[in-house]
Amino acid sequence: MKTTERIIPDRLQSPIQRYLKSWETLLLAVAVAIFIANSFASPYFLNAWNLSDATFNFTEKAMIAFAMALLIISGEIDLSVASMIALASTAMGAAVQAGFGTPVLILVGLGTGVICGAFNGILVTRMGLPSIVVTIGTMSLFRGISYIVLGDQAYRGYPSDFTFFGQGYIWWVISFEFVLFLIIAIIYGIILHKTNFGRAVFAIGNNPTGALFSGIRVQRVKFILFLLTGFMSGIAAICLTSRLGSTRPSIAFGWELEIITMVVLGGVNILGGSGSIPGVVIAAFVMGLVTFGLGLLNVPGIVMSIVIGALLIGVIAMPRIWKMTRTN
Amino acid sequence: MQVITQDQSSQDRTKPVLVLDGVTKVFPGVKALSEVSLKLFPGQVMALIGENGAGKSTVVKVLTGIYQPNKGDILLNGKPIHFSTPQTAANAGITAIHQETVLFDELSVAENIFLGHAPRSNFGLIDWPEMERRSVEILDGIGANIDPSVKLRELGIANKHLVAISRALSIDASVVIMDEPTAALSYKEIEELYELVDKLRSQGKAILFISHKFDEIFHIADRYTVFRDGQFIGDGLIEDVDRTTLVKMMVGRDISQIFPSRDSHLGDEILSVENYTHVTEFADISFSLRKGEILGFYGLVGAGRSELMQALFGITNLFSGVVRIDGAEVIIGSPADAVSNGIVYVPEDRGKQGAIIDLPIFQNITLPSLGRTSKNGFIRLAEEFKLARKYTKRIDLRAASLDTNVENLSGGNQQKIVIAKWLATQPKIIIMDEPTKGIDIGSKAAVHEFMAELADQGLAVIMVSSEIPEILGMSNRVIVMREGRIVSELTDDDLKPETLVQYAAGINRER
Amino acid sequence: MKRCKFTKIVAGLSVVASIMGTTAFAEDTRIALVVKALGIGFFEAAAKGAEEAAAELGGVEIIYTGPTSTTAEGQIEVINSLIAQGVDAIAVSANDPDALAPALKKAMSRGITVISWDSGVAQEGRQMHLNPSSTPLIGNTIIKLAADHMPNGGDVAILSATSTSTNQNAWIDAAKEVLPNYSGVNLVATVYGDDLSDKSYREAEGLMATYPDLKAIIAPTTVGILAACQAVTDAGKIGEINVTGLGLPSEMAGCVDSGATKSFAIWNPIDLGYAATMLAYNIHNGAATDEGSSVEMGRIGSAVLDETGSAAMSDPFTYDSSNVGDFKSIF
Amino acid sequence: MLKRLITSREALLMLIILVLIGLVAIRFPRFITLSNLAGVFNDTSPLILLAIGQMIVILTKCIDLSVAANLALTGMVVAMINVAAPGVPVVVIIAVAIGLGALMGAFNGLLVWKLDIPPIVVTLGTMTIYRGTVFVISNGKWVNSHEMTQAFKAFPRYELFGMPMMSWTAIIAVIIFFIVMTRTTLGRSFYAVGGNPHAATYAGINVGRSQFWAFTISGALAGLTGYLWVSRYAVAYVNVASGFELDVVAACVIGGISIAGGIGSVGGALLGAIFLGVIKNALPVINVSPFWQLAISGSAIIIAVALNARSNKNHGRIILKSAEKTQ
Repeated sequence: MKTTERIIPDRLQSPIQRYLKSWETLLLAVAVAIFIANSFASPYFLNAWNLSDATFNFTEKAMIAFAMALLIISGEIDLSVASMIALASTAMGAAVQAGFGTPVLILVGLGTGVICGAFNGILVTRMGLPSIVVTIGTMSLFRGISYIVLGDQAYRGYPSDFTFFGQGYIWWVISFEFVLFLIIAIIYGIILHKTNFGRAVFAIGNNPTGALFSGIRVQRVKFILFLLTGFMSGIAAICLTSRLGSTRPSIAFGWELEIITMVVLGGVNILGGSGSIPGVVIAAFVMGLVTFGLGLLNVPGIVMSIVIGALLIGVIAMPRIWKMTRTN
Repeated sequence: MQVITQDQSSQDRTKPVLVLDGVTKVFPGVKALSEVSLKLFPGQVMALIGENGAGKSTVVKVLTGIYQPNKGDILLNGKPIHFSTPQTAANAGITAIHQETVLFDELSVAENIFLGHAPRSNFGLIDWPEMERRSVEILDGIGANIDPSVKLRELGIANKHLVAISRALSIDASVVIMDEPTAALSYKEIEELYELVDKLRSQGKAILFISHKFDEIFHIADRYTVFRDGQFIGDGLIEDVDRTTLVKMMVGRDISQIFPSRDSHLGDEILSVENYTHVTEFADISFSLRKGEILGFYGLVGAGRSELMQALFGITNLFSGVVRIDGAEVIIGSPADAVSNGIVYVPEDRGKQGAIIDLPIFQNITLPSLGRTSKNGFIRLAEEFKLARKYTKRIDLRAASLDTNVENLSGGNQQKIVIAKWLATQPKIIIMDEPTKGIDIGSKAAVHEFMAELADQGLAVIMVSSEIPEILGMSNRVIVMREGRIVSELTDDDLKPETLVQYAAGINRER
Repeated sequence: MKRCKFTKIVAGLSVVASIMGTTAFAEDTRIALVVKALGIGFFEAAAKGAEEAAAELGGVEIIYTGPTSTTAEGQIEVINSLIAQGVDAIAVSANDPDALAPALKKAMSRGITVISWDSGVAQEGRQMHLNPSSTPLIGNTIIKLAADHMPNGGDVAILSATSTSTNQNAWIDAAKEVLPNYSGVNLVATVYGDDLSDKSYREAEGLMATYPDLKAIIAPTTVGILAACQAVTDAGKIGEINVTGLGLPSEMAGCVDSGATKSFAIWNPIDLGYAATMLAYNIHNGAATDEGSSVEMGRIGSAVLDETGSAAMSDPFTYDSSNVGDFKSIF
Repeated sequence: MLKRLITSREALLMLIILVLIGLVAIRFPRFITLSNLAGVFNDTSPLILLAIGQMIVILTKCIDLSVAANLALTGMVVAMINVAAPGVPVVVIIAVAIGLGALMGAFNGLLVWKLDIPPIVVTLGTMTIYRGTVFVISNGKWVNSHEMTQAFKAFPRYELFGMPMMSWTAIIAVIIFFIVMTRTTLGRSFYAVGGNPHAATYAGINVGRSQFWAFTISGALAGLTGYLWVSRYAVAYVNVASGFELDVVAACVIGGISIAGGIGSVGGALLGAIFLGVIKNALPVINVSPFWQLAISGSAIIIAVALNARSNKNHGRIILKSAEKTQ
């Protein structure tokens, strides 16, 4: 193979060019538009305290959404996240009844999440079952256990220092939850975009067989992703339980679909292989802004969900329609 | 099956039954076919020849109604016809045995044969008994003894292929297209296929036979047409042409299929495998490999060669037996273990197993070497590009940029990426499974040359191949496998095509 | 590029926020009536009452709102947006007494008057709670309604709303307490229909299958009583099983006509909404909420607060074939 | 032939259901009376109808999460029609329900077919849109029993040969779709599309169009169920059948329908639905707290999918066996 020296350039497009054409930019434009529309629509919108309150509508969901984004990029899905919150919260409630303090509660919450995640992970990676079905099953199972434990009862009486996680403020209007959300966003951004692990996630999502044949421990990576999702559900359970100050089996009901919507809106390909954490962050803000803005106008939640649903289909359909009309 | 009488077909011999005239097919960014012409005559086998990307498969898809041409005419018996769907093509009497096994595992054999044109009973409902009866008829006609009511997934590869052929025959066709029909067949099955082609020819059907293999073409075809880069290059009678001319037409320059000459300086033993056994796939495999050696594995399709290699690479791990590398016993439970022990594997199925085609070139190359380009698990892009640049240069890759997705490359360049990916891990042993399957002649020679170069540098190479010239041209030593076992090990003077085939087919038994 | 845009907006935002943060907007007193879920007849009627009170008071704007399904999280989001709008008072019928408390505490800390009505909130999460009626009285009434029509005693079962409904649970406990006073009345089961028609219907069917000797189903919820009535009618057991409990005359008229329900009780939801609004208005304007203090409820009278800060509005009123026709067009 | 029947998934599931019913009967003999079993079947009818539609969608490698919302919207629309125009005969109401449901299903199908948006995203979106639309058109108000006409409410209850029309509708749907799925080109194309979309294209089947029809059928069945549900329970409101889509998917999974497409049958969907129906009805009867129901059905799904995966497992190539035979 002695041919003339040929230099292949590293890139044709600079990263900046690429960003400008990206999904995130489109989404950011949508977010800004919604922000501006909101500030015109309601006089109460541009208020620091109100905006701070608004973040609570999405921070807990977004924390899970980051782990879910990685899971979906790897080609799997976890529908049991909301049920893991319920079970973790129930476990924490039981710990309170047993007289444990805040540090133990946190361990119990995180531990329950991790155990649930491991259970999903084993079923999917060891037994080779499709994750969508497995987690439809565990979704019923985990919440079902909460119902068996709690029935029509509630756990309450959380220690007063426990309330900090869901109700505390770090500085001025900056809540603990919001700061946690930002830190987690940065951590996940780094994991996905800047580490070997993240690269493996993308490879697996694009072609699991190819990744395996490239020497990546596919099942181990997927198992870790299920663990992470469980862990994040544990964190969300701590925040939510602290914010509500009580545990009922119906806690966080229906969140799984909102979380997946957030992830997909953030530009993560539901079929796996592509997506970004900045996209999910912006999507979280978009959903939070829509909900909060419409809430200020006293629009019922279900009407907001129409907007979110239409947004979900619209932002995915628009580029495709545009492409279709251009090629024709 | 429809039988057309001999005199009827001989009448039409000189008049083409199907003509493509100036057909152009454009995809976004690619002109797959550019004003090509093709004539099919009744009772004759037309070989369509061309390298990968020449447009052969596109022609098949145009003829079977899967693609609609942008320009040009299709004439059936002299009349222009438009195939808007696969259904209209079938109705016009054009049927195809496709390159890929396009069958349905979960459906019954009968349904696989008749899907889309099943016999109907009253109320337009599918008539299952009639469908099974006619399936038996067709299967018997090609000498296949298959129960039409079983699910396809219960059949072996060879029988599946017979079902695919039966499906093509179930349509009362005047034109039969065979798109690389022998690719997945063993020696014996290929012979049977030839008989079938002869039979169809004698029935007066026009046959379009697409193949890479010159032996086949000269054995079976009456005429040839050559495409290159989506353009028509020439056609004529097979008897008027020789191999060199055809190759020249195909690649546009002179290429002799000469394998690189090598001086074999074999080093120490690097790999030894003892009594390697898998529950269902292979048993009692023992062999050794030396540095600088190219060890060929020959056998029929389904002899268990790929399965053995994938077990060595840690994909499957139900085995007993011992593997030693440099004399030390190793346990390989996953590909990751294999790579860290210096064994790498270039798989047969490039698109699915070899490369991750939706990721850019540099990421494919660095994927198994991330441990070296990164720091504490954090990616360092500059290091990655450095590594990718080094190895793409070494394999002489042709690509627009290292950031291009592998998907956009030709088969040959994709294969080069897979090889580069493994070289970057600095392996001791490289296993290549059908390394030149489905890549163009130019790239083929490059891969061969490169393989020789690697061996000369002291790398140990295992090459699985079903192409006898390649096996003979490249290997220092050849192991022949049959039905999951090693039946023979051949060197030097024993390395003759006949011997290989005899061992592989079980005609001559050793051990 | 995009980051720069974002920081600009954030900067601009905080400036605007600091200017606008303390500005009051409305001259009207704005009272939010937060219900368990929108669309339920009972609450629609309560909203009517609230409007009536607003008209009477003048200068009061009613924001009738709530989640679309009976969840605590949904109510919290609604309450957060009400806090953001800086309403003057919130009167809430809670889906969960504890989960709402932190959000409502926050509302109170921002100077919003908070009361609960119908279904209460934990004491620290509100200034007062208005019970539609006294809990023991309701508990007694629902058992009595069943007992009146089973002179020889027999099995009865309770079909409740969600297992977390504060008021339903309290009434059921009260009912159980007075049970010994009704000899022969035997409570065999308590099931939950979650205030969903179909689930309530199935639970009622399950009761009938499990307890063949069942004489009465008591449903202290308007959704449950309707569903149970439908289930009994469909099973052809009118006359055998009497469905009773709490229902709205407009919805129950058919059941009474068919005989599936002999009698049922309810307080006037219009009055309840009216009273809640009056209370919220008066407390917002400085009425005391200590134990024993009395707050005016307009035409209803005045509410006297007990040691838990609760007060009762009125007695439940019983409807049967003789009077249901007169009320079915009202609520 | 007999062997194949006995080892089939459907037969196994049937056996499990019979054992389950038997166990319940030990604790509570009245459970196996004909009238009670008929009642269980009647209760399960909506699930059966929806499971058939979902099965077809899953066969084509898609999923339809919007069925419950479709049901709620259709139910509300027909209920409102009934209130606004009490004179409209039930036949017309049913036709409107099926038509409207099919329209919503077709909308899903079009997005999947023409825009190539993944089905889970499409139906996640339309699920919230359809459900929200119920709120918008009804303004959140309930349509209650007393507002509906007798004729409107009577249809699902009308008894023919001792069984209500609700049950008959499910039975008829099972028969019709059994024929459609085994004996028509459309039915077989669903299997082909899900089993091997690539090959289906070569066999002249338009993959997208088949998926479109699958969604349309699923939608039509959801619409029909919408009317039946609203008239049977005599109430229409926003949250009718909320969360039911997961029960429907669960029924399909338990019934052996492969989420990867191409494998499944009407019988499987029927039995999967009945399995869930029996559990739902049996728990209160044998005095197990209803709070156990969720965990039990969750476990059933996990066990079912594990069993299915086991029976479908690719055993790899058997190369050696033939070698041993020839020796």
